[in-house]
Amino acid sequence: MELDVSRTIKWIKLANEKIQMNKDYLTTLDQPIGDGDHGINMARGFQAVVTKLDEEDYQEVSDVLKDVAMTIMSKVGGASGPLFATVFLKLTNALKGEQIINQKQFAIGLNEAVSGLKQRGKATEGEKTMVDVWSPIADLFQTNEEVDHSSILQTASNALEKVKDMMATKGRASYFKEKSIGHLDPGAVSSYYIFEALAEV
Amino acid sequence: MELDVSRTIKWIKLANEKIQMNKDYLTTLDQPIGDGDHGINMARGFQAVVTKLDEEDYQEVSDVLKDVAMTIMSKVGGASGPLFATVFLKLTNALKGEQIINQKQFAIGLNEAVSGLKQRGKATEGEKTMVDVWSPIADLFQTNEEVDHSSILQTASNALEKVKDMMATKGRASYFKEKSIGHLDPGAVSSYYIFEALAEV
Amino acid sequence: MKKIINDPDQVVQDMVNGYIAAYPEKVRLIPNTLVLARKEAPIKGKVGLVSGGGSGHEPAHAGYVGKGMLDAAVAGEVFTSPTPDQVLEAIKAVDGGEGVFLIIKNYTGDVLNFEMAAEMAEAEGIQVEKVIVNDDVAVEDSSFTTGRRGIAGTVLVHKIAGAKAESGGSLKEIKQVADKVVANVRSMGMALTSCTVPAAGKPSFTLKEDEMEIGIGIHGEPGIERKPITSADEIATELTNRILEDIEISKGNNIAVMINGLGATPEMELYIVNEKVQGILHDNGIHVYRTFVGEYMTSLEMAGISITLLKLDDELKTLLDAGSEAPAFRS
Amino acid sequence: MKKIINDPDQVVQDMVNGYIAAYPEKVRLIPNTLVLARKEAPIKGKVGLVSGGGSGHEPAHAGYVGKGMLDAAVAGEVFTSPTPDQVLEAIKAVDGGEGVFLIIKNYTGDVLNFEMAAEMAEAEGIQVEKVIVNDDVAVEDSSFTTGRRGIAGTVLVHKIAGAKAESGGSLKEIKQVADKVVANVRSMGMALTSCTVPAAGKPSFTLKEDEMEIGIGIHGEPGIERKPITSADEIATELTNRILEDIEISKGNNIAVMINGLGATPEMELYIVNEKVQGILHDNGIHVYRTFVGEYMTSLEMAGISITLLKLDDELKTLLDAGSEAPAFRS
Ligand SMILES: Nc1ncnc2c1ncn2[C@@H]1O[C@H](COP(=O)(O)OP(=O)(O)O)[C@@H](O)[C@H]1O
Ligand SMILES: Nc1ncnc2c1ncn2[C@@H]1O[C@H](COP(=O)(O)OP(=O)(O)O)[C@@H](O)[C@H]1O
Ligand SMILES: [Mg+2]
Ligand SMILES: [Mg+2]
Ligand SMILES: [Mg+2]
Ligand SMILES: [Mg+2]
Repeated sequence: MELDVSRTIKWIKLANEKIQMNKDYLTTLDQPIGDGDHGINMARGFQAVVTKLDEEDYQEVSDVLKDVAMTIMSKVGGASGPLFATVFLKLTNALKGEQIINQKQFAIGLNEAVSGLKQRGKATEGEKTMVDVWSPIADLFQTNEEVDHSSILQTASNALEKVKDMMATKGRASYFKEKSIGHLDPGAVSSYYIFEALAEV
Repeated sequence: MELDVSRTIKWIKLANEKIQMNKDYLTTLDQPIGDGDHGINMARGFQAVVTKLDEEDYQEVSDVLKDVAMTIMSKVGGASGPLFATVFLKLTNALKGEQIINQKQFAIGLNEAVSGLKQRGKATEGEKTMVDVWSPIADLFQTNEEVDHSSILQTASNALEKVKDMMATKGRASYFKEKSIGHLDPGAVSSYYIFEALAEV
Repeated sequence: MKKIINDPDQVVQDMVNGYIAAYPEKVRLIPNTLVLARKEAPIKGKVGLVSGGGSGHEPAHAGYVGKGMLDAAVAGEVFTSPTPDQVLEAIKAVDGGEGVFLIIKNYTGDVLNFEMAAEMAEAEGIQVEKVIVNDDVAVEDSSFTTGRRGIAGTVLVHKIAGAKAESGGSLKEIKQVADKVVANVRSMGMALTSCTVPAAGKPSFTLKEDEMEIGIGIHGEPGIERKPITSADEIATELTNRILEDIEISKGNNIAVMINGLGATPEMELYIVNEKVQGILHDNGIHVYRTFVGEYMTSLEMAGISITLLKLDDELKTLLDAGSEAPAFRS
Repeated sequence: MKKIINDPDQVVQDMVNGYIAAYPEKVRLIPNTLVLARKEAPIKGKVGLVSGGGSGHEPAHAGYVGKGMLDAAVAGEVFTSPTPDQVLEAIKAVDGGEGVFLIIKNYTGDVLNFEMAAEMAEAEGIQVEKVIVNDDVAVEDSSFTTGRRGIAGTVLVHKIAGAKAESGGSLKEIKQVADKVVANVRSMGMALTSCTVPAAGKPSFTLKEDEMEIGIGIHGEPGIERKPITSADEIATELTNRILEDIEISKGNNIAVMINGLGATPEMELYIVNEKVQGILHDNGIHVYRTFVGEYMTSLEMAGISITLLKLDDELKTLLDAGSEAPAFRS
């Protein structure tokens, strides 16, 4: 797996398409154990991201990721806004200066992103949040020399499967305690779309 | 037709029974062209009337009617409260001093009642109000030596029939102008029950 | 019917008790009535102000009892004018020797019950004057019919007459200024949903998911026209224009604007409507002196709004701005 | 979805515009933001107070901007915490050199966005302090989880911290008194109906005709327990007792009571609930110093209520009574 500017832009645009397509679904997921705005937040934010990417010319992958991060930060809001902004900002910083990102570099970036995410949200694995998708994916890249598309998909969907059975202890879903078990976490699902898009570009 | 104290009390109690039985119906009639409280108002007021009548011993018909009037005045509210209070107060005054009311006396009383009602409400015949039941009944007593029960019933139900086709120009129903045509007037219907009760005692 | 109540037949009594419990230092209950009066009433040398009507319009009318506004409010049953004996008790409770002024909304029931009470009070030697508010332009103004209804504009009559009374105005002066407000205030409302009188248990009417009622009153009575829901801007335009057709408000005139929620309308929507109303007024060169946005005269849990415009002169401006300590209208 | 709006995606912008149009002499809009600030902010020598959160809670938060309360309010999208750049703009707009105090409700989103803004502001040399309000006893107070939510009690934090700031309190003193309020305020809510986020177009959850949710938040999230509707007295008792189990309020203590409507609840019902709450407190020998009944922190058009109790000492009493000119909290 390798990322250059154009492939990074394609990745984010495809992620946006998936989010727009699943906007209502993400909102529906946020209704029983949240406040019913996740799809709206993500759709608004990623639309703005794509608009921004179309306006600029990029030399470096990290420049793309920085605009992704900053646009998410100022357009998404809620809990997911600063958290997604944090992961993309950490990726940006880890990948700065490189024209083409190889898998090893991306693995390091993801690792940093997950640490930043966990620190920002004071959450760890198993608390039924987006961490439970980002963390296994980071592990996948960390522990495999050659990550192919199907393994990304496989890991992401396994992660979602597990998230469903977790009891939330962070975010809004934590208010529902045991009742959160059996529900998907909306931020985990939108994270899944991001990696599904990565697998497909 | 003759009225003594006991028959007057029976009349009012029977009217109350009919109003209680038709409370929801009267309220329903008040919904499309009014504010949906007429049944509630009348049921509350006439229940209080009966409670009052049960507490007192009466020597004269006019004493009964006075308590009916005063209780209606303080318990019904809305437009119908002062208007029904007025008719019973006018009846009271007209029949004062008599042990037994004969038809002629009752006719005079009704006449006074209708004048008072029209004056109080600034309404006349044909404006789709309770006047359109009270007035034909007063006429019936005025113009016939011997008023029997079926003629009261007949007159009252003919009056209701006509009320339906009138356009309201007084009371809340007047806000609906042409749209009030085709609806029964709730105060006319409760007036009908009062005369139906009179016909049955 | 979903309501947070105990007994449908006791809602007014329970509410009045809860109101007294909230402001024990400001209001008192006249024993054996549903009349709430200012704690310090009757105030010697001041004209007493009494308003009231059916319940279900909260904060009207008790919320307007307080220094600078009403001296007493009479609560009838839900949407039902209070009875004359109750109004009489209110009049007696606030008469400080200078007479009592009644603010009445133009409904047959309110007019009859308040007028009968006024006659009784006069028989007891209390001087009484009154104003009948009829600000609703949805209804035709005709002397052959009941005429226009009194709706949210009534609150501005409370405010201005109240300020006049507080400043020591005589019964005659209060009557004059109240008449001036009535001559210059116009309102119109609309609704997205109906409401349910607790004792009735079912809604007064029903609207389809895409329908609204234009020209709604404040008693759950249907409006003048039922049609498909339009945008906030179109609704604001329709109501404002209907008002401006009814009353001459010229370029350069000063007015007060009230955007009133009917009960279930999110305040967000009131401000969205306000933006458009202010835009229309601005485009007409009309100067908005003050704006009031909130729930002032409601219809239980009805979703909807009314718009009120009041043309101001210097006297009305001063009285509108005067202090009020009524819980529902602080200024 | 029945709403009086123009475009579901523009409701917050339209509302903010309508708000400014209503009180042009009191508030101003920080250009290119959804931040409303006191006209005269920044005020030299005074600590600036900033609050905010998702929209849909009106009159929170803009309604509390005014002399004696907030200096600025940040409006997020409906039920969505505002972004850090917006909060930063608010901080910058109200910093009069003595620092800025942030009042944050305890939601992951609000905490993260406000904290990031605070970090940015500090990087620009502005001193920032904050309080995190978590008054909702329906949620467990645990350091392993997100913990309790901030709901209507936040309004009393605005009021008291605002009075402290207005009286010239330092950032540290404001922080102290705000912490004291948070330590002594508890709330709990319930709902009869859900609400609809305009951009979502359908209700967040649905309740059957005979059901209610106990322990509801203010974002249309379902509550803690769903059960058959009981009477106003039983609801008042359940919520009040849950609060009294959570915080020690002893015989003779002075408290403030807030009965808050969630949006569609007729004010009548709030007073009915108030009567019972006051009765319970009275029976426990607790002295109610002040009562607030109305819509203070809503959830769009949700029908329901919350009850808030705040234990008072002399300092809190004085600050609670201090003057406020915020449109939604006049005293
Ligand atoms: N502390 C946290 N750490 C990581 N992710 C979190 C945390 N809290 C919430 N989230 C994620 O945020 C998502 C909710 O996002 P969103 O609905 O946009 O914001 P909000 O909860 O403020 O309405 C959750 O589904 C979860 O994945
Ligand atoms: N001016 C009037 N003259 C005679 N009867 C009237 C007048 N106005 C209203 N009514 C009667 O009162 C009835 C309505 O009574 P009710 O619903 O109890 O009072 P409200 O209209 O105040 O809610 C009408 O159906 C009508 O018969
Ligand atoms: Mg959410
Ligand atoms: Mg009626
Ligand atoms: Mg009525
Ligand atoms: Mg949210």
